[in-house]
Amino acid sequence: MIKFENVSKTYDGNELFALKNIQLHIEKGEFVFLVGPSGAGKSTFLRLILKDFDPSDGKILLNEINTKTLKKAEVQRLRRRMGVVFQDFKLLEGKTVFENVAFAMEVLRRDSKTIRKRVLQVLEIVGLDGMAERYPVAMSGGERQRVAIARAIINGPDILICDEPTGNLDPRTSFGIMKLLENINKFGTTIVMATHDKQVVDAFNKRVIILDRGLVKGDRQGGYFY
Amino acid sequence: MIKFENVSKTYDGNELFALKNIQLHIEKGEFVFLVGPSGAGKSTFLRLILKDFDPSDGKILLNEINTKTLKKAEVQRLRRRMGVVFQDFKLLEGKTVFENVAFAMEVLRRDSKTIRKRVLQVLEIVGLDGMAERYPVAMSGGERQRVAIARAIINGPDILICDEPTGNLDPRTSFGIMKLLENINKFGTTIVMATHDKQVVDAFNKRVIILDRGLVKGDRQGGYFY
Amino acid sequence: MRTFFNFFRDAYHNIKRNTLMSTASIASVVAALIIMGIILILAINVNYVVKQVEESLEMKIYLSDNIADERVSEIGEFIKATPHVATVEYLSKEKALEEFASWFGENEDKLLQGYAQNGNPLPRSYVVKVDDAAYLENIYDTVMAQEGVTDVVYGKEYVDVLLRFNRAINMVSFVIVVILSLVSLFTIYNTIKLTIYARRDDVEIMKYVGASNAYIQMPFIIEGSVLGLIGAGAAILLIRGAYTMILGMMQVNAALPLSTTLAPFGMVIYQIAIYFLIYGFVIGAAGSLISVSKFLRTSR
Amino acid sequence: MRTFFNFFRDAYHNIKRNTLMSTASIASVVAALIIMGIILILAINVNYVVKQVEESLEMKIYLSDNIADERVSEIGEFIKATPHVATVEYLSKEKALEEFASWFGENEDKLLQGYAQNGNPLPRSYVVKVDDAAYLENIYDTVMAQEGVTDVVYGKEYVDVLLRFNRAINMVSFVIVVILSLVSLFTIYNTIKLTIYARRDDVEIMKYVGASNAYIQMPFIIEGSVLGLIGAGAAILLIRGAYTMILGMMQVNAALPLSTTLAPFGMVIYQIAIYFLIYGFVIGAAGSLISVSKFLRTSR
Ligand SMILES: Nc1ncnc2c1ncn2[C@@H]1O[C@H](COP(=O)(O)OP(=O)(O)OP(=O)(O)O)[C@@H](O)[C@H]1O
Ligand SMILES: Nc1ncnc2c1ncn2[C@@H]1O[C@H](COP(=O)(O)OP(=O)(O)OP(=O)(O)O)[C@@H](O)[C@H]1O
Ligand SMILES: [Mg+2]
Ligand SMILES: [Mg+2]
Repeated sequence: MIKFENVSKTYDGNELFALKNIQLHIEKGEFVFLVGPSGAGKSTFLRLILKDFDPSDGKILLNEINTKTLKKAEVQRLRRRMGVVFQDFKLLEGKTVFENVAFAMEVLRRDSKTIRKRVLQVLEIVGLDGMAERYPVAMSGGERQRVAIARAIINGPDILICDEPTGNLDPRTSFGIMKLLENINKFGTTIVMATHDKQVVDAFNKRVIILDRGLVKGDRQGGYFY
Repeated sequence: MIKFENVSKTYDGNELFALKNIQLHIEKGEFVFLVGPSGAGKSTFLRLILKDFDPSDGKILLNEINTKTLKKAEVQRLRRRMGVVFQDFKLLEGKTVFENVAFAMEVLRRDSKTIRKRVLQVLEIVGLDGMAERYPVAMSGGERQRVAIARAIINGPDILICDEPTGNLDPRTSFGIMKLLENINKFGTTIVMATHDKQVVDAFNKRVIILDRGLVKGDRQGGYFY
Repeated sequence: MRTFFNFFRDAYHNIKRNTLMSTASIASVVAALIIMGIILILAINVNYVVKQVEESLEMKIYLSDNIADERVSEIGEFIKATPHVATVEYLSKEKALEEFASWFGENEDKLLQGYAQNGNPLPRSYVVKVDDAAYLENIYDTVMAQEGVTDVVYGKEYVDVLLRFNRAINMVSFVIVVILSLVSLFTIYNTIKLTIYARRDDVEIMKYVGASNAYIQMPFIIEGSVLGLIGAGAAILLIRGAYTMILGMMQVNAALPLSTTLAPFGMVIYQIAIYFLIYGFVIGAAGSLISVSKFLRTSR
Repeated sequence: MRTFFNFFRDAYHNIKRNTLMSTASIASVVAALIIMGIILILAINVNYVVKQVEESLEMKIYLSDNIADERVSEIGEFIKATPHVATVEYLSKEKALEEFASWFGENEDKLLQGYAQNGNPLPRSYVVKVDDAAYLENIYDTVMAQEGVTDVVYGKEYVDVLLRFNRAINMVSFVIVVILSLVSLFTIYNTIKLTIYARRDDVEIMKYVGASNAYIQMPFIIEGSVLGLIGAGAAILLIRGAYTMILGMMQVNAALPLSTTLAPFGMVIYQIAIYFLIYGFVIGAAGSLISVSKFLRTSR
């Protein structure tokens, strides 16, 4: 489903490789942890899948389609089938929690009754019941992170990309969220998740890709070995 | 040094208590972990020390002075003797890493040669050597977090307040940063640090204050018991 | 289905939430329209005054004493038939003398006496008014060519200065209108750009969720046009107020002949109002569309 | 020690980095100054033209035929001594008749003949020019009271209209200047507010580090004044360009008498320039100071 073919990425004004010659294949329905030290290239890896930018070299195939060749409208359609939790959350500060989550569904042109029902459901699942009308500024770090998670999962995406989705959560809440993601994964969603959380990686026996300074340093089953 | 006397805090538009009747004393030179679930009131606790806002009820004494009575200029002087790492980093996006760290020293009117030397030193300590001229947007999550840490410690503050300073760092880097903080603490800086990182709390045998829904649920030595 | 209602609700909320941004946008529309309104009203007023002056201009056509009365009427008919001639009045020798003599106070009798003995030296004439001073020279040429016409007098220098003045005013105000329009447009465009810049994160996030360009642009465009309309409304009220105030001041200061020339605008303001609303709407919508589209193109 | 140099370096970097914000601020200063510049130049030009018209006005003072020549010179001296009288010219009976007769084409001889027999009916007169049309009425009253003066003629209606017109123009342009100045000030203030709003995070962060208000304000103030100066410079160049262009257009279109009345501003522009630079500096610095101080007060 997600194929990295000899992918390299360098940023403007930074001669170092954020990623270098990555050769990888993530199957449909897989749950993959992406681990590695700070600055290893994890976020870069995820943003490439999202086509936030194109690789400097090599190509990325999503369902055998080179993402580089996608037109604007196709990128939009692709993203509607993806859910993303960003490392810095990226919430709309001017909208309430409800609106923040709802607008991901509005983009799919769902009717407002369905939207209302589903949003409240999902907010409850991530433990934010009763906070629908709050604005992001009026929330704690972990609460904001959960809004981002709710938005990412609400459309039942084909691919779920999570960048440190539990970085601001206590172990118990983290565990709950991980269970939720595992469940979503069981219903067919492919999940790629960058994390530093040793406890989480150790507890869920999944494929672990280890990045270090832009290189794949390991790719095996279970355990935070970095 | 830091005394909470029956402190309560509610936010506008939120009838729940973020903190309720907190009674606490943190001695000079202590190293305190603040743990608890998401939304427990940890960030609120830290922001009260910083006099980001005043308590709704009760009072906070810093060196026996009620922070509520402080005048603007006194608050400024107080903050210059404090270092803060925010949960969302709060870096100046328009300034380079160097400038971000340097300006905390400029506020103290140090001469530019001293500033230059010291900033580069501190950046090396947090593992960001060679990134001085980068802008925050061009950095990974963990790298930004370390800029924030560098800025917080550069003036050798009396009090160091850290809100999840290792949330975006891999275990190894986290450990390095924790060692650094422990060192700073040994030279007399009082440290109050909110964290979710069980590994960290368990590894460093410090006083642990457990918050839950605005209440102190525990206050003991060592271990992430929440 | 996301309905238009939602977009409007969002626009309403956004305007309320971003008071600063909204005021700034409205302010720049108001500023632009006030400037244009003032220039418009001034230009119309100046043209109005100039027109009045033009219409009061007289041309005198002196006739030879040696032509028959038939020829005199013939020339009268000819003048009447000349284009742009508004009114024609005949002045007989006697009438001319009377008028002329009345200029001299104590010497009037002496003067009339002189003429009674020597014959009236004043010629017959036609007094002509035109509807457009620009044609005076043409008329001069045609009439002068008529047999029996000895002289045509119309204060050529005065008319020339007036026409040039008029042309200069038109040109200067045209240049000013163009410059100020550009200035105001630029200001509005800048303000909208700033407000969208301040919300660039919103746009970015929407793109990440796969929102179509139309979906992203729509709220900005609606918001822009609503702000533009509000600005236009405010400008209309302000201009009306200022206009009324100026009229009031003029009536207090003196019974000016000018105050009457301003009056008809009590009506014109309603015509201006419609253009203003259209302008506000278009500039708001188009400004937002251009800014946000540009932003969409340049960002990923 | 943080030196002033650092502040300027920061201002320079900020201006370069925030191109959008900087352009917007500069643009609104330019807009304001262009508007004021145009109004200023227009007002000065109108006054200039009105002055010229006023100075060309003539007042005729007719003298009785029954007074001695000594009295005539006496009156002449008196007129010369009257305030605001610029020039006085004596017109003898013969000269008056000559001038008068020259108005009649083919009947000139007949006319002169008539007078030769009946005595010259035209009175002696003084032709007076004044330096300010507003005093014509005063002068009329004083001179009219002199013995031997039969009549004083100066186109009262014409002068009245002119004076009222002048007063109206002054009043209208004063109102317009006030309105437009407020509009421009508001725009500039808004723009600066927007740019500071866009950097509110910076201010917040600086406060967390314990920066003093002065430290926080300084870069904004320096930046604001630099932007104001740049804007003023741009406005000066633009107005000079436009002015030159208009002069050029006028010379192409026709040898206008007006183009000469515009000329002196080639000099005046340098005076305007100084005021503009001061204005840009002050408005930029003060606008920034007010906005950022307000922001500092309202935020924690
Ligand atoms: N926009 C950019 N311009 C230049 N360099 C960049 C940019 N973004 C990231 N980098 C660099 O690329 C490298 C990889 O960054 P990336 O964000 O992928 O790391 P990461 O694995 O997500 O780290 P973390 O765990 O700290 O979030 C880092 O060294 C970073 O400094
Ligand atoms: N500005 C605000 N307005 C209203 N409620 C707020 C505001 N800030 C925080 N809260 C609420 O106060 C409670 C405590 O927030 P706080 O940020 O202190 O939690 P925290 O312990 O830091 O959580 P986390 O670990 O998720 O960062 C939360 O329930 C939060 O929703
Ligand atoms: Mg990252
Ligand atoms: Mg927190």
